[in-house]
Amino acid sequence: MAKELWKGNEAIAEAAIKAGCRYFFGYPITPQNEIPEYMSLRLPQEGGVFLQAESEVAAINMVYGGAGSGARVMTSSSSPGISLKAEGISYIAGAELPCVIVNIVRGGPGLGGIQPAQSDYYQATKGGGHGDYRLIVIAPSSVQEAVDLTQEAFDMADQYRIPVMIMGDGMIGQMMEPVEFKPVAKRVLPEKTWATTGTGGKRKPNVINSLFIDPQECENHNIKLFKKYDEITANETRVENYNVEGAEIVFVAYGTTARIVKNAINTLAKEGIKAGMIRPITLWPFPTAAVEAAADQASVKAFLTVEMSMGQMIDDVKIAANGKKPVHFYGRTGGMIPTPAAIVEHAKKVLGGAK
Amino acid sequence: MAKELWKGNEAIAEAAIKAGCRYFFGYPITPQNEIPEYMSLRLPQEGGVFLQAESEVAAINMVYGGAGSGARVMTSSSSPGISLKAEGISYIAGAELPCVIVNIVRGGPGLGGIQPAQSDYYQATKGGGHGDYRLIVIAPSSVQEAVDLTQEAFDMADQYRIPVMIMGDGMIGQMMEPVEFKPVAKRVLPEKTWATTGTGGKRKPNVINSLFIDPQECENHNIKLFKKYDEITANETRVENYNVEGAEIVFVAYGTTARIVKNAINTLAKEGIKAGMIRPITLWPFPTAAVEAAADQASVKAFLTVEMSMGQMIDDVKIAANGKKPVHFYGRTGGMIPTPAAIVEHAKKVLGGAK
Amino acid sequence: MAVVFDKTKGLTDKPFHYCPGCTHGIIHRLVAEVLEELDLVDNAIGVAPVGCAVFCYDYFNCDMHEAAHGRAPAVASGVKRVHPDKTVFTYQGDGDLASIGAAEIIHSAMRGEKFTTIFVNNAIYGMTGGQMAPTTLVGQKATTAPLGRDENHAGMPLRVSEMLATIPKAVFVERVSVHDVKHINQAKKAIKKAFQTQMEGKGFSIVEVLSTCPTNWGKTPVESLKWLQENMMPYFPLGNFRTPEEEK
Amino acid sequence: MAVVFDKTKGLTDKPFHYCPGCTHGIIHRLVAEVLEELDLVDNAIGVAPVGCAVFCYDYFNCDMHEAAHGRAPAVASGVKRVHPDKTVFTYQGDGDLASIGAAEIIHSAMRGEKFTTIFVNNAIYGMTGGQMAPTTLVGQKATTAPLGRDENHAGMPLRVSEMLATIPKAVFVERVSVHDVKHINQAKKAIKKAFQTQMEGKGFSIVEVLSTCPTNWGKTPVESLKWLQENMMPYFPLGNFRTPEEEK
Amino acid sequence: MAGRVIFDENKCKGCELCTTVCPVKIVVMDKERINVKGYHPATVKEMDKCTACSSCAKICPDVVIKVERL
Amino acid sequence: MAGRVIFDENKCKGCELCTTVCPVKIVVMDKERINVKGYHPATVKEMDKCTACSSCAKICPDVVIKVERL
Amino acid sequence: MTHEIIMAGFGGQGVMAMGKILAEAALKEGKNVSWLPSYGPEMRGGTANCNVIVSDEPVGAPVVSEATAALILNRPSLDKFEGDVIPGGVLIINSSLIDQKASRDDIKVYYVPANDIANELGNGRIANMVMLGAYLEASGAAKQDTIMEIITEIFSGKKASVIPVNKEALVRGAACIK
Amino acid sequence: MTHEIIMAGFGGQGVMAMGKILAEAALKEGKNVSWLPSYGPEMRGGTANCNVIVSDEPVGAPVVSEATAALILNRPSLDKFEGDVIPGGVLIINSSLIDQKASRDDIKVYYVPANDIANELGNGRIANMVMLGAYLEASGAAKQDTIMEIITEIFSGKKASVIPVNKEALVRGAACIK
Ligand SMILES: Cc1ncc(C[n+]2csc(CCOP(=O)(O)OP(=O)(O)O)c2C)c(N)n1
Ligand SMILES: Cc1ncc(C[n+]2csc(CCOP(=O)(O)OP(=O)(O)O)c2C)c(N)n1
Ligand code: SF4
Ligand code: SF4
Ligand code: SF4
Ligand code: SF4
Ligand code: SF4
Ligand code: SF4
Ligand SMILES: [Mg+2]
Ligand SMILES: [Mg+2]
Repeated sequence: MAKELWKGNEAIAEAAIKAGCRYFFGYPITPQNEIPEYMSLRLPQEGGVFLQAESEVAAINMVYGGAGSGARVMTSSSSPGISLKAEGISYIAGAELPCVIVNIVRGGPGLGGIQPAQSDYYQATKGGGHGDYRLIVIAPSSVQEAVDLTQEAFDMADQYRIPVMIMGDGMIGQMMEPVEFKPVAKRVLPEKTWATTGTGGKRKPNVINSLFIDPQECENHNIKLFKKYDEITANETRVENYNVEGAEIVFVAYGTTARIVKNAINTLAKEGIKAGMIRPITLWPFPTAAVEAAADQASVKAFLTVEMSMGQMIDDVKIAANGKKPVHFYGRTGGMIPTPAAIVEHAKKVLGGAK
Repeated sequence: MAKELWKGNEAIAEAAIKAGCRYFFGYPITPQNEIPEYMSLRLPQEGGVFLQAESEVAAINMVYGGAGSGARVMTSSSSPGISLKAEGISYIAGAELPCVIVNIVRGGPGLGGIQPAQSDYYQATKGGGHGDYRLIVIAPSSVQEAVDLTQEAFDMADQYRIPVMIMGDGMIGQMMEPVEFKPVAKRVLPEKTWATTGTGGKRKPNVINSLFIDPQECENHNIKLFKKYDEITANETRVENYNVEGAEIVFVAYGTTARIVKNAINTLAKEGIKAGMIRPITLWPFPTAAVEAAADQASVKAFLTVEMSMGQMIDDVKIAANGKKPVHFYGRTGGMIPTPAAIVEHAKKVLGGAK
Repeated sequence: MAVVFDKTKGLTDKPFHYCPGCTHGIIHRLVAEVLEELDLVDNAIGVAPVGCAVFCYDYFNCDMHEAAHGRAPAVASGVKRVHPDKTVFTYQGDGDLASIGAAEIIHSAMRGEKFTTIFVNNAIYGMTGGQMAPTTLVGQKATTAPLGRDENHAGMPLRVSEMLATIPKAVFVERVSVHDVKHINQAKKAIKKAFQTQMEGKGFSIVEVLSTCPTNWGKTPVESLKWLQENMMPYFPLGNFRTPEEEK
Repeated sequence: MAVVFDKTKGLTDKPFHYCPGCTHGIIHRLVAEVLEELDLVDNAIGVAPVGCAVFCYDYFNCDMHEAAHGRAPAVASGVKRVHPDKTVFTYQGDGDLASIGAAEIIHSAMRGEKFTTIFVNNAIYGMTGGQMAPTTLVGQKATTAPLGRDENHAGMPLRVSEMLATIPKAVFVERVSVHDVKHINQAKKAIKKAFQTQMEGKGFSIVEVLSTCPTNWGKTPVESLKWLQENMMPYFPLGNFRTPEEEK
Repeated sequence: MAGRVIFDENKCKGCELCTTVCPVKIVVMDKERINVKGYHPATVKEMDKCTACSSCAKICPDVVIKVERL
Repeated sequence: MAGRVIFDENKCKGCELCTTVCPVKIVVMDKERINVKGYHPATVKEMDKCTACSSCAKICPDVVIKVERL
Repeated sequence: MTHEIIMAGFGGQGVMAMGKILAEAALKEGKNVSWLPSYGPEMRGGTANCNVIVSDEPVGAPVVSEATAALILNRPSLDKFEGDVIPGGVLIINSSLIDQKASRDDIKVYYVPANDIANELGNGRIANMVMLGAYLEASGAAKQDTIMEIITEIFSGKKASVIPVNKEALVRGAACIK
Repeated sequence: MTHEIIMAGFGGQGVMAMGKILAEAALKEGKNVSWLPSYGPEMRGGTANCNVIVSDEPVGAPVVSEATAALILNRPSLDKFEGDVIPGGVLIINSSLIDQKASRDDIKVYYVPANDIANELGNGRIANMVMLGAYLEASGAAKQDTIMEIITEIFSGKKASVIPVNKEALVRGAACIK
């Protein structure tokens, strides 16, 4: 199939449909409106259901109902809307329901702005909601990658009974790029014997639930969840290493920012400075090992984390670097987008200082 | 004044009233119901208003309205309710409104349980809501401290125009301890010239707002917020060091857990093992310097973070320890409470392994 | 010898956790009996609230979801859209449905979601210990209205059935009570009608059941039935507000 | 020479950002004129929604809050409880008020909060680009209802005024339109009455104003006025639903 | 129309609701005994008067009572 | 009752609403000119016919029009 | 000296009040104290329990996992808490409602027919005070007189008539310890 | 070779469509491309702009901060974007609506009376195609023929009648570059 130009949001929606998603529950918010709009047209054509919820709170709870009923379900929103879903996401994680949640991040806090940002990293990876739980958080840096990973996200969700978040900034959602829809590698997926489909008189009732009133049971449930999280960390951590070998400075950046950093790396190369990048593709599980390896690499003098935020992922970089190499930060926020030139300049400053 | 036995929740409510809080907006949830209940009786007696909101979402937005109008305002909830407030808290942080939010944490995720927990550390300190923002997060470990810090919280909130969260576990809320209400040190507080009180025809309209549609303005606003956060970090970080000097092992624990750890430290002392504890009183700003100092201390072989969670504060401990000393973890979660004996045992294991 | 009354197969064997004399138990039984009588137990998917009835997922003998507080209608919408051929119901208290979940119930009604809601109005937050509900009567004491609900401060109780009856796709709306055997029989009829309405695909159906909370009302179970009749019924008049027949 | 019409001091000098012919501007002016005529500008605290009117905090010449989407009534409740002597109002769209904020408006009404709500019903989500609102008419196209709203899928439009009129403390409820000068005059009268009701401390007051969205309706401004009259008015009949007089 | 009622006694919570609806007033609380839950259970003293009307069973919130027609 | 209307022309968005309500039909769009916003502004051609009825001003969503009675 | 006490019974048996009274009295005697209730849905008609700590030192953890004493008012609580008493600790069993015997022999066990005594005294609701009286005698955690001061404060005014019977309950309870 | 283009004008001037057509054409020619719109409330009646990148290399950042070319259809956009063009870059100004001149002399500036030409061609809405024609001529970012293939695809079926006038617009625009 020839590549076609697709807008990020619509490509994500189509990818979901290709992955067998047949139910979408959402509420409009810029800059992700093309997802529900596309779904409202396409899902009925595929025998699925698009339902506009009365709010993000309702939407995520519809997802709970739909996912608990055994279907492949998706919702999407942007930052303030994701905040409203926090309780529901915690419930979904607690009840171990598979689903895909898209966050096309915009500037914050509060109403903030509607331009691209990455300031929801904390919210996505450390739990916007209460309690001990994790989502798989995937941060594509191109529309093609968004398409590939959205398709895989549904499989991951089903394999581990976990909500998967696709996190992109406004650029990923709004830009058009060439895309090819490719089938994803088949996984062996467990049957959804736990789903509520009516007992049919053939089995005991299934209950979708996150309540464990006995604290020992509640703890056991948490421990079970974390065993699963360990397994996911072992199996599903994704990272792109770009020119890390021999690099003096290693950038850590994800999503669209990583593309801007690549431009900066090329400029630095022209000036004779060897720079590389670790691009986390999964923000959770975070590619700790990749950062550790780079920290142990003799050529590396420093890390420079670049984010469209005031500095959030840098925490995970620091934990992984574990004091072996200094970790610096450059960021723009509130919808401002870093330029390659500014990144180059900051890298030089770091290297000057790192000597 | 002689000490009187007070239940934690009621003591927090009375402390708020003593601090001049006259408006409370909340919604019932275990284990913090005594706060709204107490307020519903006491506030009208003080000429204030208790209003039961239709939901946590409404409650936090009432707080937004009340705080923006210049009043001292409080709300309280427990874990799932705090998740629902995430959007509103982000708005309040963005609009720089002073208020006090109490979270009496219970086990999670989802509906979880109602027994004491500390698994909302991430949510409180890394932003449950979207965007770049911070709350001051205070974690008292006794009812007396809850009373003292609640009173001060209102001053902090007003001084910096920031929401302050009092985070306690179910034990802090439910237990009774002797309490003395003492006046807090007076701070010079700025006048609330920004509040909406009606212009009276005497000034330009005031607008309470977190929207900055121009990304450069939105970024500037974020930078302004973070300058403030730096100032708070410099001025308001609180920590208790207990027996850290000469300690072989340094525990890091907060809230009720810290009291359990103290028991363990005493037991260890009897067995000839020198153990100390860093007890963060402010979870944000986190007492990084205290951990750094301990990491630099020759006697210290390891840190052992003890939490009623699967391990959340440990991230901040690791960042502060910066690889200088290993950071270990012991936790119970879901409403289970660690015993001193288990902590002692774990500490010995760590020291065995740390040699 | 004939058994004229026995526990329905719509219920599991697990004993209820409710306080002595709490009429939640009666309402559970009626719902379960209706499911059995309509042969829907194997086909049903219920949604439990957060409230005293939170554990009803252990009592109804069918597939169940435990929803977040107030969100049962959203959860049920998700379930029903995935399984349009199944029987879906929510069981919700007045704090759950009329307070935190007001938007969800209204919008499920607006969309004409084809599920049935059993709305247990006991004029109080039972589970959390007797706080004021939107349905708490004027003058009635609650732990967050220690001097009784003051209409100038907290307004007047919300009449949910009357409100929902303004919504076109809320095709079956009836308020019933369970304070005596006659009313229990009527309540069961309404619940049956509601489920039938759902199965005929006509739209959203709801039965509001006036119920007691002896514990938080501070009354004996027997006194509570009387209090319900004398105080709740005048403000929350029983009756049918919408029925699909009138649509024709 | 006498000035018979000039910009009210209730508005600032900032030009509106609305699309050409969008009647949000008319409604703004009416509210501002009423504030001026009742001498309330210096005394008023308004609450802006999230929706096309988000920037109305820059237009109304009084203290303002920008509320989270749908939560203006909660914010206004907070403001009014702190300043019971001030004039408080919310200005909200139909997505804001009738969809995400349904619980907040109902409960403010239930509590009888003494503020005034200006509810701009344009049957669409304007700001986000024309998605379906709870008030979108059956058959009307929207970006999330590309074939038109299907009542079997998405139900029928919510009649907010009729619904709120079932709530005792919603003491003033009226639906008006601004599609011609006569109706604009009537709309202003209703808005004035609503603010007077508030100032007399009688309870919650709301004016639902039918409004256009030429951009997302895909019509010229002039066509839009006609479409409003011919399509919206039959389903959303104008009139007063509650007025404090009837209380006596 | 003689009937018989059977109490699943350990499920009884002693709420007394059943005692208020029996048309022949034969359902009473057994103040002598305490069941495993700690309550005085309901019982029937003169079973032969029972009409099998099921009223007691219908109002019992805990599904304690089974009714048979003899 | 002669009147005069004054347009704050650069605020006009060319929506044409004012042209539909003038009882004497003197409000028209000026297709010749474009204002700073990029719109053809509304204008009045035969001002002497104006009755100062304010209809145009009342329907104008952008508060462009001021009306005077002469 | 540190007393770490578990008190447990059915909701409505006055377990919580008993714990609070002890804590209040110990506070009055200048001790460090804490009182921690169990909470949750089981409170309504189910079981209820609380932890009280009375100590010369500042109180560490308010949770009692190694109890110096347990006051057990109903059967389910015996099963639940017997194991939490430290060797040499005190276990007081309300023998009016619990026919079972303690299974341990490394602790001091007392059987107090608290409900029977309370009924004898004409007030079924003061079984808790009988238990408390026994505990005070067995442990010395607070003085009976201080307890009576607290009770007198609580029942000041109209309810003062019940003060004497509380005193009697304490005395009768104490008499069960020998 | 990498073309980084800013296109800007009023909403309704077809700025977004122009960008997409260029991107589609370049993709067809085997280039790497990206198209990034501005978005937000200002789209409705306000200004609209997009960034297009056409490159032989994989596209890095989709944002254009250092433009090789800017196509400016209205006055406010000139003020906003003139400074973003790199020295030696191309600035094409719609002189029908913009009477102002460019202020820089280190770039190649072309004045194209796009609306006038479009009106001459009898279709006021194809001013964007006139601008695009000019740009293609000035930059070679894509071939006119490929652009016409895309336009033909877009206007297949009922609207096919407008294809020829689009072609003319491209040609007339190209003619403005000399
Ligand atoms: C988000 C959230 N808020 C609050 C609570 C606490 N809560 C549990 S049940 C309940 C109210 C129950 O009242 P109602 O719905 O009337 O049911 P009832 O117990 O009276 O049957 C509340 C507020 C919660 N669990 N989650
Ligand atoms: C929590 C949240 N959800 C969604 C949005 C996106 N949003 C902004 S305005 C709006 C709807 C506006 O429609 P309406 O209230 O009808 O106002 P109108 O623009 O039509 O005047 C939405 C969904 C948001 N800003 N915040
Ligand atoms: S608290 Fe009230 S509603 Fe809940 S089980 Fe007890 S009596 Fe029933
Ligand atoms: S989008 Fe619609 S409602 Fe919003 S300003 Fe434009 S015309 Fe008005
Ligand atoms: S079945 Fe009827 S007659 Fe028999 S005991 Fe029950 S209520 Fe009485
Ligand atoms: S109604 Fe049921 S639970 Fe209540 S006393 Fe009678 S048998 Fe027992
Ligand atoms: S004031 Fe009346 S008559 Fe004069 S121009 Fe306006 S509408 Fe026409
Ligand atoms: S109504 Fe106002 S904005 Fe519209 S054309 Fe007339 S003057 Fe211009
Ligand atoms: Mg209730
Ligand atoms: Mg609208």
